[in-house]
Amino acid sequence: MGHVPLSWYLVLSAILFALGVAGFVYRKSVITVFMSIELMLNSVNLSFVAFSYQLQRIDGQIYSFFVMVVAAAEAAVGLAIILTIFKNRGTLQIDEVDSMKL
Amino acid sequence: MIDTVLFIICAIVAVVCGFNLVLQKHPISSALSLIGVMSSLAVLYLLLGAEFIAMTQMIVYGGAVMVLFVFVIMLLNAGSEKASSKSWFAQIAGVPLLLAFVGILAFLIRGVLPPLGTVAFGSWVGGTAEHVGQLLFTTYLLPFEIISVLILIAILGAVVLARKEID
Amino acid sequence: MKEGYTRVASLDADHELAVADPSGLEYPKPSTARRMTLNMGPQHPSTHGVLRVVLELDGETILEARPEIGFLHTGIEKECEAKKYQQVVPLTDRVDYLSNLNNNQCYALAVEALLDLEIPAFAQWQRVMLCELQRLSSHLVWLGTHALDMGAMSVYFYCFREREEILKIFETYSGQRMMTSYIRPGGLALEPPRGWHRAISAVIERLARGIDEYQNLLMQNPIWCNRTQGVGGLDLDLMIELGVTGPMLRAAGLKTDARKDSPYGAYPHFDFEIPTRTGNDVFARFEVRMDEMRQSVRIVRQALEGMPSGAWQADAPHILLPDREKMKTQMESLIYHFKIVTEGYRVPAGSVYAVVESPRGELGYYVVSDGTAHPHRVFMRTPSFGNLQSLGAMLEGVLIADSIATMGSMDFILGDVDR
Amino acid sequence: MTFIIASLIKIVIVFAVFMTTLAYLQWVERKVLAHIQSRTGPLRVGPHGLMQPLADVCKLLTKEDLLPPYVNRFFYLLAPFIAVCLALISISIIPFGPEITVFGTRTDMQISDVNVGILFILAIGAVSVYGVALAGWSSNNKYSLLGGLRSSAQMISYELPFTLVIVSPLLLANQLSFRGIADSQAGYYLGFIPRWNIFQMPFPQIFGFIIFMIAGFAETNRVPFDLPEAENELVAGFHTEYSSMKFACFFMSEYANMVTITCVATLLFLGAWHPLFPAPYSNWVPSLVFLLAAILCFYQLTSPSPRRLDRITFPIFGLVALVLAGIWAIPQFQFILVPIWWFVSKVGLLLFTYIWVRGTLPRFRYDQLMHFAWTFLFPCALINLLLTALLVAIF
Amino acid sequence: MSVLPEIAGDNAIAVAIHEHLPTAIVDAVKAVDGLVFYIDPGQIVPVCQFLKDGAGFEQLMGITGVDWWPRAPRFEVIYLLRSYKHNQRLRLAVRLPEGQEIDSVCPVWRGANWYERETFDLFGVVFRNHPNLERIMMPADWEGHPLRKDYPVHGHKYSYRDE
Repeated sequence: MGHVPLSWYLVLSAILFALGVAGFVYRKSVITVFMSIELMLNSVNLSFVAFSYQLQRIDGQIYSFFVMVVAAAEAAVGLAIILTIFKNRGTLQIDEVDSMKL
Repeated sequence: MIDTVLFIICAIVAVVCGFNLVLQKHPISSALSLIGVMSSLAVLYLLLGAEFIAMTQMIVYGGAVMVLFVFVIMLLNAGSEKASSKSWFAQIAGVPLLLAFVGILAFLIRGVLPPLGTVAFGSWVGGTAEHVGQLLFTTYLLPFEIISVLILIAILGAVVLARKEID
Repeated sequence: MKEGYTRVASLDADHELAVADPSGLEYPKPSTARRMTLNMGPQHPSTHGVLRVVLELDGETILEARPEIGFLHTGIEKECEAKKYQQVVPLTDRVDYLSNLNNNQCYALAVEALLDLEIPAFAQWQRVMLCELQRLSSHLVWLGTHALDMGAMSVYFYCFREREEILKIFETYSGQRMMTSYIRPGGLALEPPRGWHRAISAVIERLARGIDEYQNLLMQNPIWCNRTQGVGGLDLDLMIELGVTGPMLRAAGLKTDARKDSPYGAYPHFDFEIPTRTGNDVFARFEVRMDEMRQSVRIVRQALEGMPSGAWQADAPHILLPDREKMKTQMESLIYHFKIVTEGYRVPAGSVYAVVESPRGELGYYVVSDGTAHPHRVFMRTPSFGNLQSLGAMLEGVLIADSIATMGSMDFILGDVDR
Repeated sequence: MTFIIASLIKIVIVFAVFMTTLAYLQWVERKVLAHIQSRTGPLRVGPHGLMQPLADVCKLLTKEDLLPPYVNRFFYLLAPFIAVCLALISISIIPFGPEITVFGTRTDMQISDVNVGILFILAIGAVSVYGVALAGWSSNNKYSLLGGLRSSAQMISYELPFTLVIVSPLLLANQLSFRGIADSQAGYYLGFIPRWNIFQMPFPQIFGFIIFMIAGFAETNRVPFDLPEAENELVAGFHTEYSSMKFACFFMSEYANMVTITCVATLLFLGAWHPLFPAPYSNWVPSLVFLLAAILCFYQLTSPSPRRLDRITFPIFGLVALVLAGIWAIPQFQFILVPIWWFVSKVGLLLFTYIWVRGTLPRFRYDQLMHFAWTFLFPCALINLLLTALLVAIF
Repeated sequence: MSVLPEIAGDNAIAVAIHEHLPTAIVDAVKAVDGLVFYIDPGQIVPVCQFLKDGAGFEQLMGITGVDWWPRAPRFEVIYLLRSYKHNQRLRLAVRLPEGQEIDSVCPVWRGANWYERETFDLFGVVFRNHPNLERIMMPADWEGHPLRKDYPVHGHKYSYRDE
């Protein structure tokens, strides 16, 4: 075993993505749900960079760069929303913040 | 040799931290786990020759996004999660479905994709700041500009949302 | 953080009423006023002793501040009642331990008024000079600690270096650096030491230079100005109503000073001014106190120049302990000594409220005598107590850092507050 | 193989020197502060208190290690570890001198040369917030929490001007590696003006340097930006609940960050190890300085000193200085020692500035600090960057 | 219509109070530093209000008590006033039997708050309508009022149970 097969990276990415999905589904705190989304984005980034290596082209890295930037913007807005929710409702439990639900 | 060891260490750290993120009850533990995932991913990026992306990962994700998360958690002093009723579907079928999902993906990667190469540390360094910058300001100039506008909008939105006189 | 925040649903009642849910669903009330209760003190570096301030915080903004005192309550007033008149003097030292001579002086004035005692001019001038030196040393401590509170570390050491010189003078005078008990009813405790004139002139010249230096060090510093200007103000009328006296009132523009308003001792013979400012903030108090130090230097210089000669004690053998030598040689002195030490001296019944200007403001001693050798009641109207009462009003709506600046500018002594 | 051995040797040397520097930096700070405040500072342990760092280390190691009952134990223990690790990591990519050949091996005076060195420093700096923030949060103490929050907000705010101002020297050097940046500052204009970045054409980075230093003060939580630990407001801020070795970790990380920041400032703006004077003269400057120090030491003997010990210690210091002057005068060693001397003396000068400022200035208020960062420092850094970019593009 | 005590007959402040509130001054005593007016306990608030608004006594320097036990009435409550406008000082006193309450002057001067708390704490004099009449010097669970003359001065009894 000299080198790592690229597929391992992709499998790792898949596992992380699945974990992100699990967190997204099972966690009840808005902030943790949000973090699970970040985890999914990260796992996708890993695939991008891995494919970029495979294809010997940087485009994949550029995409992951864009993902990061979008994630940062998303985090700023998302956390502001969370702050507002907490201010108005006094809780971060996702099933207590369901006034939009019928 | 060294990159195999590094990959295995980082992969284990990433997966353990990922599990921790899902399983921990306290948001700050989850946030810390996520930082762990991100740091190990940064090392993996380095192994894949993406120096710039690795550093950006640490600066943007580790230094900005996650600091914001931690800051907000501390500010709100968000306590541990309360266990609440989950939907019966998720409880019964969730884990098997996820396992199936990972399995299918793994099968796709191993079997369906054309054979992939191996990763040798240092064999291809395409991701230096120079390369990324070159591409970013030529081919991807338009997306770059759009995304900077997006960031501006996000900043404004965050400021508006987090203002004190929210109501 | 298990109990980090005490989450209070709302501060005011009408806000709670405003929570009307159109859907009729139950969910937790909004917590717009998420408050944190912070106990500043009794053990805290910036409360200058054992003051406890309960702060209600919103982030770093103080919504409400409740000073709580009594941690240094020593029952001095009760103790005074069990002592003879001359034994009370050392207790007065412990009240305001940074300006003990002023306390001595005030108590002495009260008892002397009850006794109707005439004090020789030399003793009076010495008292004035020492009290002004005491004011200088007290203000130096204030300046040093105030600057240290704001993070300017070096000023502290400079100020304490100068203060040390003044304390050395006190030591030569009384044998004690701080708890001098030097001014007593009837005059001074001991004859001023030889060479006092030279020693004090040397110190005062050094101080005159030092004061300008420290003022320049801080006043020309933009950070210092930003930290102090516009901070800790309170409406003058409200301050008066709350019982604030001294430099804080003068910094708000009221020209009041017990040394001028109700002159005592030898002060009418001195030429000095009452510095005032209209800034009514921490910076103005800083300026006022710096100017007061200059005036004190001026008074001490005048005292050094025009010191009259004469006795250092009143001619009242039934009140003042006789000279040691006389006691050993003269029968009469021995009898007086025996009488004073065992019985004390009787003070005519009556009451008096004597006032001096201590470095912190108006210090008053209300002494009630019932004709015995023990005071019936000694009430100390201490300036810090009144000044501290305004702290709560001053701290509303400011930042934590401002609270430090404000407390520093008030210059309270917890011994003076709690007594 | 040689690479690994050389690296190991370098790591050992750098670690040993770095740790000693940290310990003695604290001695120097106490001494300098003491002299600013007309005191004498540490005197008891060893001559002139020179053994004081050792005594401090022993004291900190043997102090009782308190674990308050209400803390979040895992994070409470993790925080000092994070702080000190990250602080120590960043020194690994700082070059201290040019490439040299020792025993036939060409090697850098640097543990490792990373292509994206500057980004690495920024990444480490960005992550090092967690040590402080976690310490503040996990201590379960309101003062600590306020300290932690203040520090995370402060670090994020000052990260921006800090990063922006770093970009300008990068533009001038067209490089991201520290070695490349350092090399780009070699040489002289008109034969005597050094091409350090603060003098570099087309746009001298003097403002950039000042902004960098100010932001550096804030990044390292030093006076006047030491709000996270403002002892007069927040008792001790985020490390209120820490004692013994855990406290020492925070203490050490603060000093390590200070050293790193000054090293980076030297590399980016002050021309790294490139001397102020052109080559033949600059080689003799160290010897001259040591000679001067020796003369001063011996001269001190002529005036009666209040301390008896000085009669013994001053000649010893003089002798040491003489020996050093001799070593630096040996031409065979000069190619290694002279660049290091220049680098260390620049870093030392900046560190002295840190200490000097601490002895002089009062502390900012929290909102003033934020205001300063966003309304003054940030625009200044931005303008500096724009001007540099414009001028670099034109010329 | 009560008459002003003879000794205070030519005192401008006393005359002014007397005109405004004829029954307020019940006695006057000459102390070393001027006259002390004894006020009817029920009228202390109007008198203080008048002195503050009408006679320019802007500041309350302090409130304290004197315990004359075993004499009756037992307590004297002393009010120390200060006028900056006229540069005057004034001392009011109220004789108070044990157990009788007195109105708080907090509505007149906010600064009376702590002084009244202190007097309550140390003497046990109760001030009606005080916003926050709690112990200020002694611990909250302290028993007895230390400055009373019958308070035991020997023996140990302390607790730090509260706070």
